[in-house]
Amino acid sequence: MDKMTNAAENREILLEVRNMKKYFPIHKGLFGTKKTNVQAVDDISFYIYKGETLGLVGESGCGKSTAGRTIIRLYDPTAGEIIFDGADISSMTENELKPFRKRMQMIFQDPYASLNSRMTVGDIIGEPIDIHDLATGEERQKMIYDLLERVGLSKDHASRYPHEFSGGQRQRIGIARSLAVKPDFIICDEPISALDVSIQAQVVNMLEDLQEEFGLTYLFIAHDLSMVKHISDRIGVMYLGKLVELASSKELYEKPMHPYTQALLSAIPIPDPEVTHAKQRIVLEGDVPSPINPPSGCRFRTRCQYAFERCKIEEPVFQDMGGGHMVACHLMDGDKA
Amino acid sequence: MIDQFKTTPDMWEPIILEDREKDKIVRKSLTYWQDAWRRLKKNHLSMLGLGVIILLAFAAIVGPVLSPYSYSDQDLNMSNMPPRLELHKLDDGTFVHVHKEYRLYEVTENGELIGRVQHTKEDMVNKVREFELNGNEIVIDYKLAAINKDVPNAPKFTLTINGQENATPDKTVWNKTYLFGTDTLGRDIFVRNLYGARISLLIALVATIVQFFIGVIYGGVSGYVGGRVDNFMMRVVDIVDTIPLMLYVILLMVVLGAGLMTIIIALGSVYWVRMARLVRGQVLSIKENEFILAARTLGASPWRIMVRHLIPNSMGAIIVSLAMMVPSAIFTESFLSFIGLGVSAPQASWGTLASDAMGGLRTYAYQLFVPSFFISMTVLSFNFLGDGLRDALDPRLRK
Amino acid sequence: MGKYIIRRLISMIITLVFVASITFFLMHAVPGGPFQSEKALPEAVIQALNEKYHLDDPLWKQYLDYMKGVFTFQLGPSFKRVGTTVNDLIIAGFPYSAKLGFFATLAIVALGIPAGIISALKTNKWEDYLVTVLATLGVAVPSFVLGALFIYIFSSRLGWLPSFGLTSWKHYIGPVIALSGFSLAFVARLTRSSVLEVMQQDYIRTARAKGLPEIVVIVKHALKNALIPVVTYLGPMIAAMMTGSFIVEKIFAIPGMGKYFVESVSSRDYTVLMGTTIFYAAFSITMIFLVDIAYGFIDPRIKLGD
Amino acid sequence: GCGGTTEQPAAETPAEEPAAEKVLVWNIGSSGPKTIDPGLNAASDGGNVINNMFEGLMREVDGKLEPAMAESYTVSDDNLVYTFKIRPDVKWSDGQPVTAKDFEYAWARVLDPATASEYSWIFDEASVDSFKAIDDMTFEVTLKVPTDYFLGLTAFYTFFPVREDAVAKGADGAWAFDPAASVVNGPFKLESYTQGDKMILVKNENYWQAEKVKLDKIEGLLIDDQSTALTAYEAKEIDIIDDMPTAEIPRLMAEDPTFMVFPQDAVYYFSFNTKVAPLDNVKVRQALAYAVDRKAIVETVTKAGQMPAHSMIPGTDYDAEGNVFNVKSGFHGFKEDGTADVEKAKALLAEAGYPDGAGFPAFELLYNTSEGHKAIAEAIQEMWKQNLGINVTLANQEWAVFQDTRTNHDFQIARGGWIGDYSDPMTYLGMFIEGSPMNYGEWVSKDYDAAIAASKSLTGSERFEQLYIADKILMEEMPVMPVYYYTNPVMVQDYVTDWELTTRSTWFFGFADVMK
Amino acid sequence: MTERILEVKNMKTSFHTHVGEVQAVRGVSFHLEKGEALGIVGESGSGKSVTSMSVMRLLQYPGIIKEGEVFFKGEDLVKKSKAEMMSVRGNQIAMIFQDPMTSLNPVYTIGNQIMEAVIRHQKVSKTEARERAIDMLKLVGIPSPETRVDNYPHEFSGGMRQRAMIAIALSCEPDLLIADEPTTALDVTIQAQILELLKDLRTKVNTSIILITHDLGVVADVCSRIVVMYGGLIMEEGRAEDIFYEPLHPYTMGLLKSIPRLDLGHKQRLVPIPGSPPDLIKPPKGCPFAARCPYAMKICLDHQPGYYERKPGHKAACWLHHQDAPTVELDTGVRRVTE
Ligand SMILES: Nc1ncnc2c1ncn2[C@@H]1O[C@H](COP(=O)(O)OP(=O)(O)OP(=O)(O)O)[C@@H](O)[C@H]1O
Ligand SMILES: Nc1ncnc2c1ncn2[C@@H]1O[C@H](COP(=O)(O)OP(=O)(O)OP(=O)(O)O)[C@@H](O)[C@H]1O
Ligand SMILES: [Mg+2]
Ligand SMILES: [Mg+2]
Repeated sequence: MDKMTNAAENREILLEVRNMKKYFPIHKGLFGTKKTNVQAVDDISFYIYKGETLGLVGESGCGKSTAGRTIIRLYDPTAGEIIFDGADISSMTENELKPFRKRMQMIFQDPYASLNSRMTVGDIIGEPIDIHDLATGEERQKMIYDLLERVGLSKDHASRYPHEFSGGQRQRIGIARSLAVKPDFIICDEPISALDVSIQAQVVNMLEDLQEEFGLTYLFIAHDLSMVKHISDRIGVMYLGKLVELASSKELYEKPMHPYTQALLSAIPIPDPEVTHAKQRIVLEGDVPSPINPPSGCRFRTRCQYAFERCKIEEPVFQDMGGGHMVACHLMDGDKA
Repeated sequence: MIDQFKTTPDMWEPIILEDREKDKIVRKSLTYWQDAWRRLKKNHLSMLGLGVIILLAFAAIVGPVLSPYSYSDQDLNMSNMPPRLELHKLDDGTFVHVHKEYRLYEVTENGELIGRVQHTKEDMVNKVREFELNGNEIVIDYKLAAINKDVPNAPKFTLTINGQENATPDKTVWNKTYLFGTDTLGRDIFVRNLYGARISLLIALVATIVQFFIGVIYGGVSGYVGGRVDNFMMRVVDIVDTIPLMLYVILLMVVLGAGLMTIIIALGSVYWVRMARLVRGQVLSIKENEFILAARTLGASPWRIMVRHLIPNSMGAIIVSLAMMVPSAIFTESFLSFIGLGVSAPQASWGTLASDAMGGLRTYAYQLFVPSFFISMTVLSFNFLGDGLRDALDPRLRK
Repeated sequence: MGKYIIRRLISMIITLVFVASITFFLMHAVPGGPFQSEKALPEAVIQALNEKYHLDDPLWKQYLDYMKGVFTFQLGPSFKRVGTTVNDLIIAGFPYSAKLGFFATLAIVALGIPAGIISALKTNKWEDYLVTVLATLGVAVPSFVLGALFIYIFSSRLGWLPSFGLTSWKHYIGPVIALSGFSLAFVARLTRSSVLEVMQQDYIRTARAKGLPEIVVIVKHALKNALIPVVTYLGPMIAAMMTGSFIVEKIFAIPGMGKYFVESVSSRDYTVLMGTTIFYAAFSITMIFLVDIAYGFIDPRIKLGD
Repeated sequence: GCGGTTEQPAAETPAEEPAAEKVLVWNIGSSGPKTIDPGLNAASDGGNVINNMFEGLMREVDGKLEPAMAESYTVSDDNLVYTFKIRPDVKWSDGQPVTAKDFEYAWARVLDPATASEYSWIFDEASVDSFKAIDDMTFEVTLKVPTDYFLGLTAFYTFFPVREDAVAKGADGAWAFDPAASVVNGPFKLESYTQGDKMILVKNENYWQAEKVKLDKIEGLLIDDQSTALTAYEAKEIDIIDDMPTAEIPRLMAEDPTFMVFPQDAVYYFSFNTKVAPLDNVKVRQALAYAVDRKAIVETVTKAGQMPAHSMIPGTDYDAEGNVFNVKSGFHGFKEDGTADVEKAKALLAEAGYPDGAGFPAFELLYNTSEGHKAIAEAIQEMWKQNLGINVTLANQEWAVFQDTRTNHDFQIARGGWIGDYSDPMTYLGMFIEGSPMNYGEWVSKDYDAAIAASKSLTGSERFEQLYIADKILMEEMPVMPVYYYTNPVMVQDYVTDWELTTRSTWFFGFADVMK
Repeated sequence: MTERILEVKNMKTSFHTHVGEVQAVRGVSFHLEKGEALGIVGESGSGKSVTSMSVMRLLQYPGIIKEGEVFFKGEDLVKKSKAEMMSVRGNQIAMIFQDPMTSLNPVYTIGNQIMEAVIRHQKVSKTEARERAIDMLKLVGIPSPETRVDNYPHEFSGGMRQRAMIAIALSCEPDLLIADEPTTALDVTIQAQILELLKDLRTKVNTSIILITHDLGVVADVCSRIVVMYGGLIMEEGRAEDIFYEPLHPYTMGLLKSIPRLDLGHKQRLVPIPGSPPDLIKPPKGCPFAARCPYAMKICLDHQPGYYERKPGHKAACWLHHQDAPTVELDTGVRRVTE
């Protein structure tokens, strides 16, 4: 953090993740004697300032959701610390966590699965209100209606059930629910991917408004790079359970350092038929490695066009390349083979 | 491309956005439970079931009061009277009924029992009984019973009225005095069953409540918490389930004495077990759903997760079990009366009425039929109500 | 998983010890003893009997001796069937009960589950009502009535079937019906309710979208998901059925072991009571264990170990 | 003796193919006798089996006592010493001779406390002082006091011989259930026994009257459900049953000529707890007893031809002169037709201080759980209510608990039933002396006890004089309220002949035949 | 002339719920040539998924097709029996569902769920089917497919589940593939891979594709023709270029405007369409978009516009294109991307 020269250095850190790991055991055989692990998240560290949006992008299955869920303690981390507002929540019991539950929220990636199909939308959104005793009666009703309208649904929807909604509408219900408690920090796990562009714009605007109004902090997981760029102050890029690059969004788009980031940026589809057909993409070659037995050294090396011997042997360090631009790549050491 | 649609210039006036939000009506929003109730009301069969249950409960409370008999009133002369009476007409227009045990009764034409006619003479060897009624000489000769023993529907006796053989009954009418007949001690079966309803319905209610409140919650906690707690809790269930019921019921009886409270305790101590297992199984599977994770991130307490998420989602199995356990509770009560725990005779419950009637199954089937009918009606009603409830509680299913 | 099984086995044994202990002390706490009869026995005889069966030992010693017996599978001599051990009784009776229980279970699974499915697929149509009404009768008519009626109609009135014993296949019909009635109904209703629930799920739509025939959609996709409550119910039920039903065995005069249990309670035949209870408990606990294992196979998301 | 009443003229039955095996299917009627070791048995189901497998010194045929294993016997003049001469040709089923030693062994075994025979006390009742085998053929029994019914008891299973080497083959009577170990001296021997299922007896070729035994085999079924047994009987799957649902009896009586009712030496009664108020008042007890319409009970509740009881002694017991005891003893104030004497009862109750039941304290009638007992209790409850205006609550208990309660005198009125162990009023009257465990109501009467004691040293009519006195005291004081005398309803298919049901209600099929 | 593989005519689909009839699709007609890729875009809740579900006849209770015909290879699917539909589904028309978690059966392995479709339609042995399942997983970019076939859905990440769904749909090489938001949960590299895959299918196997998405970038990449839906109706239909460069309908324009662009400044406000979509229980009499349309006129509120065809194959339902309509200055939202 020594290089931080701008005003940022006085900013308060809301969340810090240190060397967090999350492995899922995979049982083989009837009595599961053979045991292997999916190394979904493998030693990542980062921090988020208060009022900041940290974007998290990466290939599907690289561990973004798992990271998010571990941070919010839906999973117990295999290792590492999660410091939220000064308190290490990584090994707290559910009881101890309760005060934090109001402050941290999560928007789930799979909207339908995360909604109880036996509750009306009104009750779903009302649930956090009830849990934290935020309002009752008329006031509660009003809050629910407000939230519904905020996410572009109507009051009428309050008495319907999740299955009566379209995919995008369900996603909005989930968003409304997580906003209900007025949290400080929201983990948005692909909150807008199921939404059409117009609603996306609405929701993103809303998230930004809230941030402005209440100083909300977001961890924004998405794969829509244009949206991520739009909303994030800084962006982290994950690959196979590891954080490979982290920089301010401007930096990242303008000066992507990690070959994976570069490939990612080149693959963005552009809503313009002519351009998109004309565009040059960096096509990633080779088999996608598996988090069950990730490649040695640099995990990206199997698909990296610049890979060299060292990449195979040594794991690159996640280091600051100046201005808070962190990257984990041997190329950055300047010793290109 | 020319559109045929007739337009007028004023149609093309632009309008201001704000104006258009006006006619938004907000439908009254219903909570899940209100909505479920609304849907339940629409289910005719369920409502019928509910109606029958209420009616039965009402009849049980009020019915006996209106009846001329009480559950204990005996008339040994009127023992085992059937609900339907076959009448033979005498020469002077009075009617008589020949009982299955070859007793003679004087009956009005529309089926009111006047009284038993004592025989004037009896020949046990030749199986003949002679009677006199209002100057009529009546002879019942039941030798045929032995002769036609294995012939279905063959006559079992001959009735001779003033020397005239009266082969077939002149009339078959409903027993007006005892609607569903009488039992061995000449007690009105209908009234006894109405009284029985009080006990049996109460038992059904208790069992249901116990299952619901103890079983569901116990199973829910066990399944939700999981791990060692689950293992411990379920082993307790195993213990409760396998210790012989009869033993501790006897002990309960000795310690607490007979009485309704003891019955309730006895039922309460066992009736939750099956439900606990069922709910636990459901919860184990449901708790892995994402919406439970979502509820956890909202800070929902385990209690809330159980009550608001896990239990509503296990409702199908819970309701089925509740409805299906009703008769078993009713019969368990009759088992408890075997131990001496049940209500004391001559009070009866459907369960004891049914088991008491078992011995006479071949001869007095109606005595078994009546309580069985009541039990079946109750169970059927509970099941239809349960089905409706199940559907009503599953928003995906119905309108 | 392996660890889980070991831990589970240990807890099962502990459970069994608890069952045996609680039953033992309950049994001794309950009034009446094995040597009561209408005609009071002379002191000397009672003493001799007590001595013979070690009932004069202090209770704790009897308890320890008994538990020793349990662990060596020596369940002791019956008090009421002189010269017979509990082991003998179980060995003689269990095969009959188990056979009957097996067929009853088979009937329950083979008829109850399909009936439930049909009822679920034809919700609120006549098929559904038929199943519901039959199921209601199945539970509302207890086995003693069902059995007696069956004998009365088929053996007495029609003379089609024998009325007692268990020697030919014909003998099995009545007892199996009487034995399975309640559970069959229960399983049908449980299946109906679960299948109804599952049929609403999106993955059923996916299965249909694959062009799978409806039967496969139901049996493979819906049923497995609907199976948890059914299996939960079936586990202990199988244990109860295989160890015999007093009522059915009495009505159909079947030499199973179910009757020994009830008889032993009434006659305070301590060893038989203990033996049959422990046997049943062990069976039942094992079945419940198997049910838990089955959960894992049915729904891979269920994790029982911690 | 009342067996064989349906004996059919032999001429009417066509001669059977000699080859056909004759099998009698008989429902033993329990789920299995506790034991069939004569020395250990104490129950009627076992007794029935034993009676067909073993034989005592005497036996009952056609209601008459006749020598069996004994060829003859002599009685000393003081009626104290009985000397039995064993038949020279009697053999055990394995061919060994039956000797007096076997009797000596068997009797000594019963009396040995280590055997824990539940019926060992009957030797006391029979006043047996000592016995010994003088030689192989001579068995001598000495009584303490002259006892008229001793001889009859030698036909009772506890007095049957068993063989030492056989008994040694299986502890606690296990030998008797083991076809390989079982050695018998009666008409049938055990072929197989399946626990809870059936017991198969086959003809014992070594029986001394083997040529008179016509059955080849008896299939003893263990169906304890009355309805099932009846169904099987009606389907002719069973030849003999002796237990059927009460509710079916009227039908059977009318329809089924093979249904028969025999009087049984047994009484149904209620004990009053004489130590608790108001039952400590004789008048109350009498009032209660007289207010019961016993005729109605036997006609509408029990239905199987039972007789209303007016004393504790059933009509099957005779005095020394051959008079029926309970006839000679009179009706003890009960109405002769068995109906209630409401007037008298009311008067007594008023005398006791409860006119029309006013102020009668709450009390409870206890019975052990059974449908039949319940119905009787309910009927009595209603009778007391209507005739006396008093309310009794009913309570039932499971059998073992009930016995415990009764033994602890923890009741007010409790049901009882007693089957005579031998044909003598003593088997009933002996119950009510002070300190008798069967005197549940703790009734004490010095006069009564004296009369009973006196009877013990007397014989013949003198003895019965004392018994009549005791009987009279008992019914005056009314510590028990007799209700009815039991009957024994049986059904025997018409093709079964020459069966025997003894006065002790025990089956004997030694000479029975099946003529299908 | 190319062969017309699918023609939907005036399809209306409703859900009868207790609050009223939800008219999710209110008369939709479109067609699809063999080997063509048609994009359906539109606001969330506009009826895209319901339309596709109706085509497959997979509506769940209480949804019913009230009216309309669906000609697939010349035969009306609406009239087919359940059994006939069974043989159409899977091997002739396959569908990728929008909600990947709930659309996969949680109690069977991914492999099992793919194999099932293969076995059903392609008479192959179990081992072959398994091979094929592994191939399919590999094709959609799942790492170490040999291990992953034996995973259960809950062990997959969101994107992996979606790819599993795709694998199921593609495993039988259908003639028509309906892909409902197939790439929402995928990162751009995988998305690109999947889109390549779809394009390949089209060119190599001549599979026709209906691609439902809101990601205009994706449509732009894959589809030659686009249908824009709003409020259960088709608002505009045309070639991709037409829609992107010369949108006719104000709704389409609004859509284009709300797209965030890489060239947009950070946290510069996005431009959504104001207001909310119509209530389909009581759909507006006139144009469903009227309430949010900046150019709305009186006529729009009361009368539903017909389709006005600007050039062959490009038509829109908007009164602005009526011959009598006044000319209005339109902000089309078209901003060519310059990179
Ligand atoms: N089962 C149902 N009951 C009632 N209404 C329903 C049901 N399913 C869908 N709808 C309604 O139908 C409309 C169209 O839904 P559909 O799923 O087709 O939208 P969509 O265009 O796919 O949207 P998205 O892009 O958000 O998935 C929505 O307004 C929705 O609320
Ligand atoms: N419960 C689980 N059991 C086993 N493996 C799991 C589990 N949950 C996730 N994984 C594995 O962990 C890895 C990371 O999954 P995660 O859901 O975090 O990915 P993601 O980055 O969110 O991907 P996507 O963008 O596709 O949602 C995947 O390989 C996945 O298969
Ligand atoms: Mg994810
Ligand atoms: Mg959709």
